[in-house]
Amino acid sequence: MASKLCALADAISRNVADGDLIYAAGFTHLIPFAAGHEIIRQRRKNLVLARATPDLLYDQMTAAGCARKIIFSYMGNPGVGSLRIIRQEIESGRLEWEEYSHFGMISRLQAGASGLPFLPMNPTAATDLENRNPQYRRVVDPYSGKEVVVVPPLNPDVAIIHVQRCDVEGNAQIWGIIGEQKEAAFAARRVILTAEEIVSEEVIRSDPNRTLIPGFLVDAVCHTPYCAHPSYTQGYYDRDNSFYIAWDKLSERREEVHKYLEEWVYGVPDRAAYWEKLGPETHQRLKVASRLSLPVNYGEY
Amino acid sequence: MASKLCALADAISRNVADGDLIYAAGFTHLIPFAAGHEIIRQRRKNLVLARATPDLLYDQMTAAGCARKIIFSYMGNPGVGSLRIIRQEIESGRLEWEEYSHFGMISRLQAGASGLPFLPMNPTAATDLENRNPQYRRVVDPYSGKEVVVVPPLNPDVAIIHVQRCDVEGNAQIWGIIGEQKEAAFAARRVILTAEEIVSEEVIRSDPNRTLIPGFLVDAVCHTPYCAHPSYTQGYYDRDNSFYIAWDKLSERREEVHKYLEEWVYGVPDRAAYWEKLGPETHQRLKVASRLSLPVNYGEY
Amino acid sequence: MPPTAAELMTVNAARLLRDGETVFVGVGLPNLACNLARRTHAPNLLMIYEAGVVGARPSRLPLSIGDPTLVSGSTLVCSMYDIFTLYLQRGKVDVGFLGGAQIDRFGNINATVIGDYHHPVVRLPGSGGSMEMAAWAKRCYIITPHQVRRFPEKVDFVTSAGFLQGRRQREEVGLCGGGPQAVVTDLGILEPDERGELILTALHPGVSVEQVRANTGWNLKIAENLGVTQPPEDEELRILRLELDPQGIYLK
Amino acid sequence: MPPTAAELMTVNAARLLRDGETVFVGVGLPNLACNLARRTHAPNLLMIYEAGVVGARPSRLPLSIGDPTLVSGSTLVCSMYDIFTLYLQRGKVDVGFLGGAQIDRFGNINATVIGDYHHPVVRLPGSGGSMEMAAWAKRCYIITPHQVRRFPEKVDFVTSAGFLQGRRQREEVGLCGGGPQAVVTDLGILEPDERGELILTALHPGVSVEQVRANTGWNLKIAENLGVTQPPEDEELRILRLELDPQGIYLK
Repeated sequence: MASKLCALADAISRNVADGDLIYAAGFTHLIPFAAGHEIIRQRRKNLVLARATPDLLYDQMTAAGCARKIIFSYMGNPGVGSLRIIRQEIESGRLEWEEYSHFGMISRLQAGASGLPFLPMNPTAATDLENRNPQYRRVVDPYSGKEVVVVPPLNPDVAIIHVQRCDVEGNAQIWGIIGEQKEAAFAARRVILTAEEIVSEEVIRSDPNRTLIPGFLVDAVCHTPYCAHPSYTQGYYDRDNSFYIAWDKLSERREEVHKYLEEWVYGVPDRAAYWEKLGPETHQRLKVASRLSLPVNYGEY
Repeated sequence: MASKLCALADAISRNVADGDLIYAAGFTHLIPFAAGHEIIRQRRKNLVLARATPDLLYDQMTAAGCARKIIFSYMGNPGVGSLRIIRQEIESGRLEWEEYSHFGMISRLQAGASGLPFLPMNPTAATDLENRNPQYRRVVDPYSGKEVVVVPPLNPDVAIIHVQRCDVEGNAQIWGIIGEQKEAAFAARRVILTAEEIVSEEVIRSDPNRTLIPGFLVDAVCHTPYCAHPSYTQGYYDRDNSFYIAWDKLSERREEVHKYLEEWVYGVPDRAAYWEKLGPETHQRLKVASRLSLPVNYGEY
Repeated sequence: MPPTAAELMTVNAARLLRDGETVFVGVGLPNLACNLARRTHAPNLLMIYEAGVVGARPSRLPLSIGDPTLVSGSTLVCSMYDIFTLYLQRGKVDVGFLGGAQIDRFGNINATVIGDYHHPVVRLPGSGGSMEMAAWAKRCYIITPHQVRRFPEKVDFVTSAGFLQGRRQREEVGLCGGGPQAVVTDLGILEPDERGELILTALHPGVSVEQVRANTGWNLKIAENLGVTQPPEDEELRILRLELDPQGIYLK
Repeated sequence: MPPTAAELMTVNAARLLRDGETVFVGVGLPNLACNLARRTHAPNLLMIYEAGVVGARPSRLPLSIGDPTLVSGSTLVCSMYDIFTLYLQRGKVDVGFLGGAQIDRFGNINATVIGDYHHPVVRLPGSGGSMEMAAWAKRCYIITPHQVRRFPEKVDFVTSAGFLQGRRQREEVGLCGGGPQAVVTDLGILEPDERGELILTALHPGVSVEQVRANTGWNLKIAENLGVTQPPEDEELRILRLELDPQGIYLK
């Protein structure tokens, strides 16, 4: 089995180019903050940032000047409020955007992952968004003569996927909220995996139904513990809700945002240093007690 | 939690009516033979039997006179040869049929499970089947102007799904080959579950990512160990390949088939008696040594 | 201590849920309302989250709709594509809770933009899953404080469909969901009439019709049999205050 | 002991596979060919089964394509819908193996019916996954005994597309798969020429051109640089006979 292990900085420099369409996957869970921070450090420009929920990561990347355009379906700070940076950039006309409902966004990824030219959705009667985004089209159902709404495939240049565990080839297992990680990996041209743990092939093969991403899709495997903070990794550490709340305040003023980026992104070489810098109190606060799945029997055949 | 536990005979008599479209799911794995045998014993007629791979079960149900029509994508005795009964009935014009490729068949189920009026597939250039089955249609992709092939939803009256374990409400976990079980359950109007083991809710909740079918879809839960023989249940017992080979010989002559049905279907009251009758040598031959999955940590939150 | 506005809304929303139903839950008050219903009259309420979690039993108050407490001990976790196809579009969701910056006369909701879409005055978060929930959940409920800016005659942008310009218009699209069935506010309850127009059907105790009309952006009709809601019971308030939101994050 | 016809076909098919490729595997000889390649020149060959199994490492010879030995110890198991969309239609499969009752001059395959579709003389199993494999796997290979009834000028029914009536016709459909690249028989190897017509490009040692032509249903063209296949090596035969099919189920 060929090892694809490399440093996250190398994975980004090899696989992410200026102007690329990036999908850093995850619905609240497993958001690959460390990879986004590395993209900021490497000062990538003119990126198209696609994600159902841009979350703080794309707010930060937009503040750092990486983004030309954003593709999304819910642009909020989940449970807190709005994403102030992206919102200001859109309101001021400095940032392009392309918008869907969650289902439209996820259908685009599923079409991209499936090699299909479009996927249908039933009409919702809410046509304002459809009328303003020419990517939405209509197709006549040949059985009933009624119309369905369709969206085209989304095929990112790069998908970045954080996982709980994978082997060195990139066969990856995820549990907890699995959002759109599998679809993003299959839709993308290149795939960067970050992982809490690199495990032996035998661990993966002990439970093949748990594997969502096959290694042959993967270009780089980066061992990156705590990659997702302030998002979380189910079973590994908790979501740092207080950071999400603090960002709402902090991001009211651009100087504060740039100070944050200086200190926590440009000012640290990598995720290990970032985590170290967060300090023992935060480490303690985000610790999680164990709750294990019961095994299943595959049988020796 | 409301218990839906009942005897398989009751589940069939309440949920399967003459003329129904039945989807007894499973790709080689988990084929619910016990449920099919119960349908034979209750002498249901004019059924439409749908399944990607009819397997021996639909051969037997056809021989017993339950079937009016068959919907399929591969009508063989897997690894052995043809399904002699269904083949003869088709060749003699006594059985209606409707045919797809695997992808077409599975897309019909997926459309049915999704509430969609159709799903697209890329053209394959092999148009002979498409031209002979009017359920296949074409739709113009509004982005490229090229055509895609589409199929309509398949919504069975009853899906019968065999699972390794579920709770009394029908929250069900399956591992090994998962074929089209989830899609069949969501597509169907009524769902009968048969299970090797009925487990506590806590077992299911220890590993929610393993659950494929939510209990609220399910109408009846039948504790039916060895339901799948001569098919198999991963981790519970092996596939009885020698029976599949023997059927090929046996099914050459209708008298032999009727003798088989008399002895092994009409002649036994239920699956427990059938399994008992198979005897200790067969039990021993199909035993499987244990090979457990390694646990994952969900964390206490 | 008398109920706060949030408690009043939560209790009244909880009472709209029936035992055994499947509910598409959002964070905040809908989450509290569902958990309150589960502990009172609807122990078999099945909670579904758009993040892909079914049968959640959160042991703490989730800040976000994707909190890990929703997963641990839940019944089933699936992908977002599955949630939107197999559950929502297939018509397997009985109740959905909606929110937004504006709700209009016909129950249409704006969660997208104030002003022109291409030149926004205020850019809001957008649809998320609400476009589909409003279309396909069998019944939808809206929980929102009653303020005139939140209840314009016509929303700037229809993020999710109520009855459009009237019930018939919604029916023509052939949606499997029945549309908004009630708006629960801190003043009372609005429900659609036979034309799909939201009218005042109940007041909370001590609230006047004039108060409600003053806080509504259109000429609000009053139901002939205008009712008064039952005040929250002690047991409902006890569960909310002591068990579900002891720190008063959402209810104060 | 000299190689049997089945061994000859299996060894020659195995040699067509390259290390690191993804192969859509059927049971029988294709399964043996893939496992032989994995133990010789292609240790990183990734075996995918239409049942939804990726990275299988069968420890016994599976009778069916859905045998439990394919699952235990494999890398990944997914649904059939995923296999056909995410893997096959998305163009992630390098090689597919096909079989059928008839293969014609342009590599079209019939696995459906002899005679009229609606009034079949012989009803065959049908497509299964072969319609899509033939369209979307980058390269396809066919392993079949060389008999005149199996090689008609034109198949009764095109279950899976080769080059239709010629390469251009296939290209017009815009498939992501390149079509049949070789037919490995017990007499030699056929490959498509620039028009997509199958021509004889190699003979197995000791076989004559006349033998092949006598067993082919059309006027078979012979490649200018007609070759002779390398005879199976002792090591290849040893692996097949002692490790992969010790009971000679498929190879005798």
